[in-house]
This record gives sequence, C-alpha cells and structure tokens, in this order.
Amino acid sequence: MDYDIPIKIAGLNLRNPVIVASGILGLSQSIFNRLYNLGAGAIVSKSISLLPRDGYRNPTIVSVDNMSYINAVGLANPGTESFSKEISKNNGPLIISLVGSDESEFSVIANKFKNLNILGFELNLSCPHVEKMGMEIGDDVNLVYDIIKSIKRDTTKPLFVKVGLGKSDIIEVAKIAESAGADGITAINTLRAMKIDIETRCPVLENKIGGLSGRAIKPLGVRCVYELSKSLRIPIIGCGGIMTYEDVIEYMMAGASAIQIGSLIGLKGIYSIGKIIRGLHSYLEAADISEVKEIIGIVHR
Amino acid sequence: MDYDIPIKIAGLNLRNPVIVASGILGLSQSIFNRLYNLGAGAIVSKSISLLPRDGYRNPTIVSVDNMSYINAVGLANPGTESFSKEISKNNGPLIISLVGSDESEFSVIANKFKNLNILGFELNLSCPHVEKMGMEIGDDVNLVYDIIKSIKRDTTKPLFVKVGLGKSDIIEVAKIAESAGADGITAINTLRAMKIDIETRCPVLENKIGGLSGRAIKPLGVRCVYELSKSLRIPIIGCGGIMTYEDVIEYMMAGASAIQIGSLIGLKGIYSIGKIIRGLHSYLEAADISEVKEIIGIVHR
Amino acid sequence: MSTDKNLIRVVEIEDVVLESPSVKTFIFKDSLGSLSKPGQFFMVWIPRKEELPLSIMVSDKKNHAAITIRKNGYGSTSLFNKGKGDRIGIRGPYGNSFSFNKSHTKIIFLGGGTGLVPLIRLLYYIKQHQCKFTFILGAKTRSELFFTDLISKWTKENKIDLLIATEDGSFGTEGYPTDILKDFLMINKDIDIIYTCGPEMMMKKALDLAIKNGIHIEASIERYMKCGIGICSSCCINDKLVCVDGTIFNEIEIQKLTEFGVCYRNKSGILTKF
Amino acid sequence: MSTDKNLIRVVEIEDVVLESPSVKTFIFKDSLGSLSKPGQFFMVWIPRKEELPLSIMVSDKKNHAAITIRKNGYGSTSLFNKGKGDRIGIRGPYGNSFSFNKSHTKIIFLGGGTGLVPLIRLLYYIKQHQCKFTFILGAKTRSELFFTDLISKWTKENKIDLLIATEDGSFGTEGYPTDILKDFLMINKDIDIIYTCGPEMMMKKALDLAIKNGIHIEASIERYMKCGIGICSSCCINDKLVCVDGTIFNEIEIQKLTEFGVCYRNKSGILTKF
Ligand SMILES: Cc1cc2nc3c(=O)[nH]c(=O)nc-3n(C[C@H](O)[C@H](O)[C@H](O)COP(=O)(O)OP(=O)(O)OC[C@H]3O[C@@H](n4cnc5c(N)ncnc54)[C@H](O)[C@@H]3O)c2cc1C
Ligand SMILES: Cc1cc2nc3c(=O)[nH]c(=O)nc-3n(C[C@H](O)[C@H](O)[C@H](O)COP(=O)(O)OP(=O)(O)OC[C@H]3O[C@@H](n4cnc5c(N)ncnc54)[C@H](O)[C@@H]3O)c2cc1C
Ligand SMILES: Cc1cc2nc3c(=O)[nH]c(=O)nc-3n(C[C@H](O)[C@H](O)[C@H](O)COP(=O)(O)O)c2cc1C
Ligand SMILES: Cc1cc2nc3c(=O)[nH]c(=O)nc-3n(C[C@H](O)[C@H](O)[C@H](O)COP(=O)(O)O)c2cc1C
Ligand code: FES
Ligand code: FES
Repeated sequence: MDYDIPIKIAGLNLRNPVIVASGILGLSQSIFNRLYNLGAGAIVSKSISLLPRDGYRNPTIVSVDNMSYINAVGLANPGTESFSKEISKNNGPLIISLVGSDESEFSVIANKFKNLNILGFELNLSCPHVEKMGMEIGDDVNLVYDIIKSIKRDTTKPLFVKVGLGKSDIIEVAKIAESAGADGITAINTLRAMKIDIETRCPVLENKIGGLSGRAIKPLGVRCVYELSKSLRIPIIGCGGIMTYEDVIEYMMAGASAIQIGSLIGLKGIYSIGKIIRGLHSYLEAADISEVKEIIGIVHR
Repeated sequence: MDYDIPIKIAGLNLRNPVIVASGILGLSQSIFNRLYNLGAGAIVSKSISLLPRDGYRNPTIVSVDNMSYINAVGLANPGTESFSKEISKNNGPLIISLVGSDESEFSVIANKFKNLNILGFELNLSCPHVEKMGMEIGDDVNLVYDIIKSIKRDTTKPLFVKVGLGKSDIIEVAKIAESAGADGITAINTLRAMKIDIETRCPVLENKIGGLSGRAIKPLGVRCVYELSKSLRIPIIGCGGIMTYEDVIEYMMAGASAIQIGSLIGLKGIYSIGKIIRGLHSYLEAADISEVKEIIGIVHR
Repeated sequence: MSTDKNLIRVVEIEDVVLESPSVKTFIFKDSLGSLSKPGQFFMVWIPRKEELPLSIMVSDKKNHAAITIRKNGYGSTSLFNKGKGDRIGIRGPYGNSFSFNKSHTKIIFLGGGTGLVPLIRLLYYIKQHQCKFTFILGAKTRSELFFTDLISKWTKENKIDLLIATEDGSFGTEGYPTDILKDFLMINKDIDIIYTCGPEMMMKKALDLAIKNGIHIEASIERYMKCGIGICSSCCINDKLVCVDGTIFNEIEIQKLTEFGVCYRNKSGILTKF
Repeated sequence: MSTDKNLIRVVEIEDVVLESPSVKTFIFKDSLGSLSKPGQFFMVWIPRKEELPLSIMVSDKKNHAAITIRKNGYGSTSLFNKGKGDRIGIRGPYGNSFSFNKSHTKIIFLGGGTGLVPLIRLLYYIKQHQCKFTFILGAKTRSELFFTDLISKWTKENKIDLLIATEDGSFGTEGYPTDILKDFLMINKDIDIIYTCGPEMMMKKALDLAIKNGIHIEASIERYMKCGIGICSSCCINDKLVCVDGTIFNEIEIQKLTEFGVCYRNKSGILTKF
C-alpha cells in the first residue's frame, strides 16, 4: 500500500488528502514520522505559541457519548524555541499550527519556522477555550487581517487559516482571511461546550468549558465547508467528526479539497489513518474516479 | 402519577419543568391537550408567523446518527389568523412561539394572541434555516431590542426569547433581550447543519441546509445555559439534546430553571415525556431534594 | 451496515412493473422492508425532488421490498419516471399494521387506487388461512384498474372473491366499491371484519356500513406527512398522529376521530374541509 | 449503564487501607476495573481537582477494583485525603498488560514505591503457577515500605522470596533494589523474566542487567498523561505512546526507545533530561 491518492492544494502536492489535525499527536518529531509511515498525507503540529505553555490541569480531555470529546488542553505546547529544535531535521509533510495574541508575536514565531523544511503554516484562529488566543482573535476581523498580512510578509510558504463556529460569522472571517492573502481555510475547529457530572455536581473539565470535537460536529463542519466553498476561491480543508472514508467523501463533495482527522485517532487508534485511506482508495476505484478532485464540491454543480 | 414537580419561572407556576419545545407536535389543540395529559409542564406551539407558510418541500426532517436530526421544515405553520382560532378554547399551559421579520408584524401577531388563555410567548430569534426570519433577525441586535420592546408594550404576558448559536454572540443577544424586557431566555435552538448523501451526491434536505437538534448539541446547550446564567438575571429555559432525566438535571445544574424537549419525542415517542418526569421525580426523592430550585445553577456555587 | 431504520438507505431499483398507464411498482433489495408488517409504510426519498410516504407492497424476492406509485403531482411523477438501476432512498418501515384475528373467517378487503397496496400485502400474508376473503376494488375506469391479475392468480389457490366497481361501468359493476359493499352486506350477515384503504370518503362510508352492521373495521388513514416519526404533527387527526399511532385505526378509535371524513390539515397545518 | 470505558464512571469509595503514612489503597465497586489485566491503569478523576493515571491494584471483593495512591503534590494529595463514602471518577482500564509465558518458571519482580501496584496485581494473577518468584522491593526507609504484609501472606502458600532494600538500611539490605538484583543474578543464572515498575533509573539499571544476563524483561514506563487514549501525545517516548502502546514494553522495544532513562516530556511537551 503506497497511500497514493495524490492531491494538490494551495500549491502543495500531497500524496493523499488525509491530514492529521492540529493538537492530535502533534508534539514530537518521532511521532510525526510514525504518522507519515502510517499513511498521513500531511500532519499539522500542535498549535505553537511564542513561549511554552503548560496548559490546564487535568481533566483536559473528556469523552462524551457518541464518539465525541470535549477538550480544554489549554494549548499546552513547548513554545517556538523548543519546537523549532524538535523539528529541525524534519523532512515529512509537516504544517506548523500557530497561535498567538498579536501581530508581532506571530511574526517572531513565523520567522523562527519559515526556513525549516516544512510544508507551510496553519493559523489557529479558533481555539474555543483559551482567552486572548484563538477564538477571541478570530472574532476580531481587523486583527485577523493584520496578522495574516504580516505572516504572509514574513514567509512565502502557504498559510491556511483555521476558522470555527464562535461568536462571529465564519464566512465573514474566512473572506477576510482570503482577502488578506490566506492560501486556504481549515474548517472547523471545536465548539465551546461543557459537561457537568450530576453526581458530583461539578463540571468535568478543570477549565469547565472546552471544545466539542468528534461525531457530534460533523453536520456542522460539512455545512461550513459547503457554505465556505460557495463564497471563497481559495481551497478548503474540511475538519470535524470524520470517522470513516464516507465522511471524507461527504466533506469533499461539500467542497473540501483535503480533510483533517482528529478525534478518530482517539477512538480507533493510530492505524485508523491507513484504514481511512485504503477505504478512500477502494471507493474511488469502485466508483471509477481517477482523480479525487472530480468529486470536490460536486454537490454545488 | 400527578406529574408534580412544581416550579416557578418568570412569574408562571408550572406543575413541572419539562416543556415541549417549539416545532414539536406544535400545531393542534387536540395534540396540546394530549401532551398535557401525558405530563408536559408546558407546551410551546410551533412558531407562528403572520401569514400561513407551507414550509419547504420534503425531505424536511432527516435523521443523522447518534440520536440527532437535521430539519428544515421552513417554519410551516397555519399563520396567526388560523392558529388563533385553533387555540381559542385552550386552557392548558400553552406558550405561543412567534416568528416574523419586523416590529410591526410581531405587533399584529402578539395582539391577536394576547387575550387568549395562554401562558405567554416565546420569541423565536434563532431558526437557522429560513431567510429574513429567526436567525437573521437574531443576528441584528438593534432589531431584537425593538421587537422585544414592542411586544412587551402590547402584552403583559411573560415573553421568553429563544436564542441560538448563529453568527453573533449568544450572550450579547441575550443581554440585549434582557435589557429590552424579556422575562426569560430559551437556549438553544438548532444549529445550521447539513447532510450529503454520497451515493446520490446531493444534500438530503430539500433546503440543503437545516438545523441540527438532538444528542449532538447537548454539550453546546449546557455550555450556553452555563454562560448565560452567569450573565443574566432573568431565568433560562434549557433546550438541546435532552434525552434522559439526567440530562434535565445537568441543564438545571448549569443554570436552567426549566427545560424543553424536542428530538426526544421523535426518538422515543410521546410517552417519553411522562417517563422523564417520573425519572426526575425519583431522582429528586432519592437525592432528598424537596424543591427542584435547590439544584438550579448549583455548579456556579 | 447500520440498522437504524430512521437513517435513509439508498437502494437501487431492480425491477419495475407497469401496473397501469399511471401506476408502477418498484422492487429493490431491503431486508428491513421485506420484514415489514402489512399496512406499514416507507418514507421514500426521490433525490433532489421529494420525500413521500408510500405503503409497502409485496415482493416475492427474498430480502426485497416494493412500493407502488401512482403518477400524480411533482413528487409522485418524479418517482414514477425512475427506472431500473435508478437509486432512491427509503427509511422505515413506519406505522402500525393491520391486525389479524384467527377467529375471523369472513373477511372483506375494500380498496381503491394505491390504497390497494397495503391490502394486497395483508392478503398475501393471510391468504393461506381457512377464511372466506372478499376483495372489493374500485377505480374510475377500466384502464385504471390494477392488481387484478395478482389477486386473480391468488383466487385460484384460495377462497377469494374479487368484486370490481368502476365509476363509468367500463368493467365490473358501475358505481363505487362501497355500493358493492353495501349490497354484499345485505346478503352476507356474518362478516367478521373489513379492511379498508383508499379515499377517505370511501372509508367513511365503509365505516358507517360496518358500524350499522356490527362488523369490525380497520382503515388506513392518509394524512400529510413530513417526519413519519411523530415529531412534526403535520399528520395529526384530532389527537392522533397518523404516522405513529396509525396509519391503521379500528372502528372504536375512528369513531373518536371527529375529523375523519370531514377535514384534514394542509401543508401549513390549517384544518381544511375535504 | 453505559459500557463505554472512556466515559467517566463515578464510584463511591467503599474501603480505605492505610498502607504507610503516605500511601492509601481505595477500594470501590467497578466491574470493568475488576476484569482489568495486570499492568493496566485507570484515569482517576478527583472532582474539582485533578485527573491522574493510576495503576489498578488488586481487590479481593467480586466486581471491585482498587487503586493505591502515594501522597505527593496537589492531585495525589487531594485523592489521598478522600475517605470512605467519597466519590471519585474513573475511566479505563487503559494500556496493555504484562505478558505471562507458562514456560517461564523463574520470575523476578522488581519494584519501588507505587510502582509496586501493577506488580502486585501481576503476582496475584500468576502466583498459583508452579514458578519460583522472587520479589525485590525497594524504599527510602522502613516507614515507607508497604505491601510487604500482603506479599508475605502469599509467600506462605506459594514459592515467593521477598527481598527488601532500603536506602538507609533501616530494613533489609542497605541500598537500592537493583543492588539486590545484581547480586541475585550473579548467583541465579537461570532466571526467565524480570517484571519491573518504578523509578525510571531503577528500571534502566534493571534493563541493563537483564540484557547483560540474557534475561527477558518487561517494564512499565511512566510518562505525563492527559488523555490516556492516544490522542494528545503528552505521554510519548520516542515514537511510542505510553498510554496505548504501553505502558509495558519488553527489552526489544525498550532498546529502541532512546529516550528511556534519559529524558521525558514535561507538561508543555519539552523534552527534558531526568
Ligand atoms: C401512509 C401513506 C401511504 C401512502 N401510500 C401510497 C402508495 O402506496 N402509493 C401511492 O401512489 N401513494 C401513496 N400515498 C400517497 C403519496 O404519499 C402522495 O401523497 C401521492 O403520491 C401524491 O404525491 P404527489 O407528489 O403527486 O403530490 P403533490 O402533487 O405534491 O400533492 C398532491 C397531494 O398529495 C398529497 N401529498 C403530497 N405529499 C404528501 C406527503 N408527504 N404526505 C402525504 N400526502 C402527501 C397531498 O394530499 C397533496 O395535496 C400514501 C400516503 C400516505 C400518507
Ligand atoms: C501509568 C501510570 C500509572 C501510575 N500509577 C500510580 C499508582 O498506582 N499510584 C501512584 O501513587 N501514582 C501512580 N502514578 C503516578 C501518578 O499518576 C501521579 O503522577 C502522582 O500521583 C503524582 O501526582 P501529583 O498530583 O502529586 O503530581 P504533581 O505534584 O502535580 O506533579 C508531580 C509530578 O507528578 C507527575 N504527574 C502529575 N500528573 C501526572 C499525570 N497526569 N500523568 C503522569 N504523571 C503525572 C509528573 O511527573 C509531575 O512532575 C502513575 C503514573 C502513570 C503514568
Ligand atoms: C485533544 C485535542 C486538542 C486539540 N488541539 C488543537 C490545537 O492545538 N490547535 C487547533 O487548531 N486545533 C486543535 N484541536 C482541534 C482539532 O484540530 C480539530 O479541529 C477538531 O478536533 C475537530 O476535528 P475532529 O472532530 O476530527 O476531532 C484539538 C482537538 C483535540 C480533540
Ligand atoms: C422538526 C423540528 C421543528 C422545529 N421547529 C421549531 C420552530 O418552529 N420554532 C423554534 O423555535 N424551534 C423549532 N425547533 C427547535 C426545537 O424547538 C429545539 O430548540 C431544538 O430541536 C433543540 O432541542 P432538541 O435537541 O431537544 O430537539 C424545531 C426542531 C425540530 C426538530
Ligand atoms: S408525519 Fe410528522 S408527526 Fe406524523
Ligand atoms: S496520554 Fe494522551 S497520548 Fe497518551
């Protein structure tokens, strides 16, 4: 199995459209290599901030029924300095996810990474559980514009902007991102959610509120990709609740050029990456589709 | 079984906190009577517009896995004239849900209903799939303010405002509603979502996009109620994905004074209303809670 | 494969039978449907067009189910125009079913149009019992008759009388099937039960006759359906939801339904006179 | 009740055993945990405080499980302070387990501190086999020794030698348990396998000794854990996820783990030297 379902997105050639989402096994070069060997078309790192972050105290990740999770990891990450060392010898298809609170911070981070052997960047505008980072920035469209402009000044590598369902209009934010020079949009991130344990009468997550991922959000992700692909010219990476190759097809038919998987890996393990790619392969063969791009956005036609 | 778990909300005395949500069996007086006889603490009618609406063509309601639905009924309803006749002899705990596109429309509708024997009104600001109604209004905070003000001028009956997760900040909208005189907030409505059938390569709903309800949205609803109850003084009716009495408790602990059920009725039938009330009853007894209000918002303490 | 009957299953039409110029039966593989009880229905999705409630027809093939559609408006015509190899979606089976009491030995079926479908399925299931079956069937005119060959085939092996009324008299008795029923009940005093499905006015007349003659009756009621699962109330008749409480009601139940034969709810939910 | 082991189950502590001034065992009802294999762990939620990975201890009660906690920082102390009737949440069992090969007859357990927990569970499961078991156990000082009574009880019925080292010599041999291991291996040449859990430096020494002596070894590795289900990578060692690929690794696997005994990832994910 060579995992070959070649796609082209934002100028990048990926061997297949299945990308490991940010925050999922996203901290270690050895793990990146393993993910690649198991089939991943590309891998997005954990969102990296300027300085290291310990994140929140446990519980940080809680299962809710129906193959879904609520997490409030709190963007724990080794920070730019340490992580740039971690991946200094990278030669796999790695995308670095960036998180920060203002233009200058992003500039420092981007500059640190831009000369490494990586595919490009993903800007995390949509982490729903960390104040002054992620979502709160994503809700300020002027700031979004400036940050993207500045990152694009610093690097020629493709920049994906990851949007979510927060307090603002996802389509408006994505359009701003496009106009500021983003090369692609990743949609969607997790949604602010909560679980209370009624026996002990308290929220389960230490941070109380976290982000909902997994099966539960798939119909929301598909809808966002559908609507975004109507309004944008840049390509879209679909994300949210993908558990099977059928889900991949659904996202692609809605308009996604590639997809990301997250919760699936917690539910079905690391080998589910290869499984989903093999499933995709068989499907395309059976349906006599020679290039996956034939089905991208097919429901719009 | 007398279904008695008395609560007081926005000046209303309900025999129990389990309310049938808008759009769920919400069209017929005979059905309202049946729902009442089966235990419902109150019943919200289908959202009524000034003129009758046929709604969208089928499919209008589609099951997605995990006890969830996506619907785009298109606010089909008999209109104000016809519906006011339908309920002219009502003497059950009925709340009329209102939908419209501007102040004057709401005024006509409210005036038509205000002298009937009903508990009050729920303003639907959050229907996610009908243009120029529901959500689109909910996203315009000035309009929200004016509409509520005008309805409150027309009637002294309690007015609940139903909010959802759309393009704007749910907390901001709810605060505006409170400041305009709303007596309570219902949260949440369905979320814009989509399902594509990959075999026939087309969206399943005739309207393509609909609203996600059911199990999938429970962690979102609980979070909204939790956050809203932190920012508001008026009571909150929790709604979204309630399937068991444990879910009712979870919403109440998050801050809901009462709750609404919707999808549950599709999944488990009309007798699930009584079941959930009996479950609640046993729980309160076992936990030695004499008044349900003891647990409302307990996680905030 | 999922076994949640509420998730749409896309099936491929394997066979098409042209029952009359405007009526077709489609056969497709579906195990859930093949096990459905007589009187149950599917919600049938015609991709990009409509979703319609349709009674489940009989299929001889193992693990197969069938539906019979009469070409009428937008949705039914879209479906009618489908052919072998085309794909449609189905969910269900939904609704309750006709009951069969083994002590009943004299049984009447009364149907018209596509209302025949659930009756045919019922007959198929109970025909081997030692009963006397009378099948009364109505149509506007001869060319709109269908299923008569099917029933005739079965009459050879079982005790089935087939009586036909056409409004224009082009076949069988001139008039309505309820005229036949009325006459039949005058002569045959020991009928146990009438099963009926078809135009509501026909069923209403049958109900009156049944009550007058002290005969049980079960009628399958049709209302506008959206969800099929008892959540939208578009199908309500008085305090009953036809999709889950019905579609089949007996004489005791129907007598409480003051809207039966009088009014129905239109698409917007307005109570409308027939 | 749900059987998804990943959903937190709130349980009530039924019994508490004070193993040492700073170590307690809690026993509670939990069927999933009672069936766990030796070496597996729970994620244990201390409401409003923390969630910690804890090895599953032995409980004699049917359908019950147990955990043993050493009071240390915030989370462990919060748990330590719980008592009978208090409620905690658990999910799991997670991780792989020690393997037991019936052809192995000479077996060493090497543990220290709460690393003893999975070894005790393993011993409990295999003690009735006709093997010679040697249990080497280390602690800082006499008062920090625990589980010795438990093991001693078993030595009466089974062939178990219990060897103890304390760093200050207040009980047993003075020094580290690995010192005992080293001496033991000089005399006993036919050991089949060493099972070990405890401080990584201890396990590293044991690994070196095992390799030198051509003995199999299985070690339970500890890393910072958040999810316990292989999604967050906080527990990674080289390209392995301790929570799902481990916690138990054999000599072949460990030898590829260049980070073993050298460095670990701290809470932020920075690779840090021991
Ligand atoms: C339980 C049940 C079983 C049925 N079984 C059959 C069957 O086996 N064969 C068959 O041909 N027809 C059957 N019908 C009728 C069928 O569902 C359609 O109503 C009919 O085919 C007309 O469709 P249309 O697209 O031509 O309607 P349109 O031209 O769109 O409308 C004409 C009329 O059809 C009815 N109708 C349309 N959509 C629906 C709907 N979703 N639910 C109920 N009525 C609707 C309404 O009365 C409407 O006024 C059944 C109906 C019900 C409720
Ligand atoms: C698989 C496994 C099984 C374990 N079994 C036991 C056991 O049976 N009994 C027992 O007492 N301890 C056990 N531990 C250790 C336990 O999880 C805690 O690390 C320990 O109790 C210290 O907690 P604390 O609250 O005092 O830590 P803190 O004071 O908060 O931190 C001290 C150190 O504890 C460690 N630690 C804290 N949280 C975690 C975490 N979530 N995951 C891993 N390490 C952490 C870190 O090294 C940290 O630097 C086990 C650990 C693992 C990984
Ligand atoms: C434990 C966990 C950690 C995550 N961390 C990040 C992160 O650091 N940055 C980010 O952009 N998204 C993060 N996400 C969101 C995922 O990348 C993804 O958008 C989301 O989980 C939806 O996809 P899924 O339903 O396939 O899991 C995280 C998700 C999970 C479950
Ligand atoms: C078929 C259907 C129709 C609905 N119609 C309305 C409506 O007219 N007005 C409204 O405010 N909410 C409507 N809703 C939303 C519900 O009232 C409720 O907010 C939502 O379904 C979430 O609750 P649930 O998860 O318990 O179903 C509808 C929901 C469904 C499933
Ligand atoms: S069709 Fe919706 S309730 Fe019957
Ligand atoms: S603890 Fe998260 S991957 Fe192991």
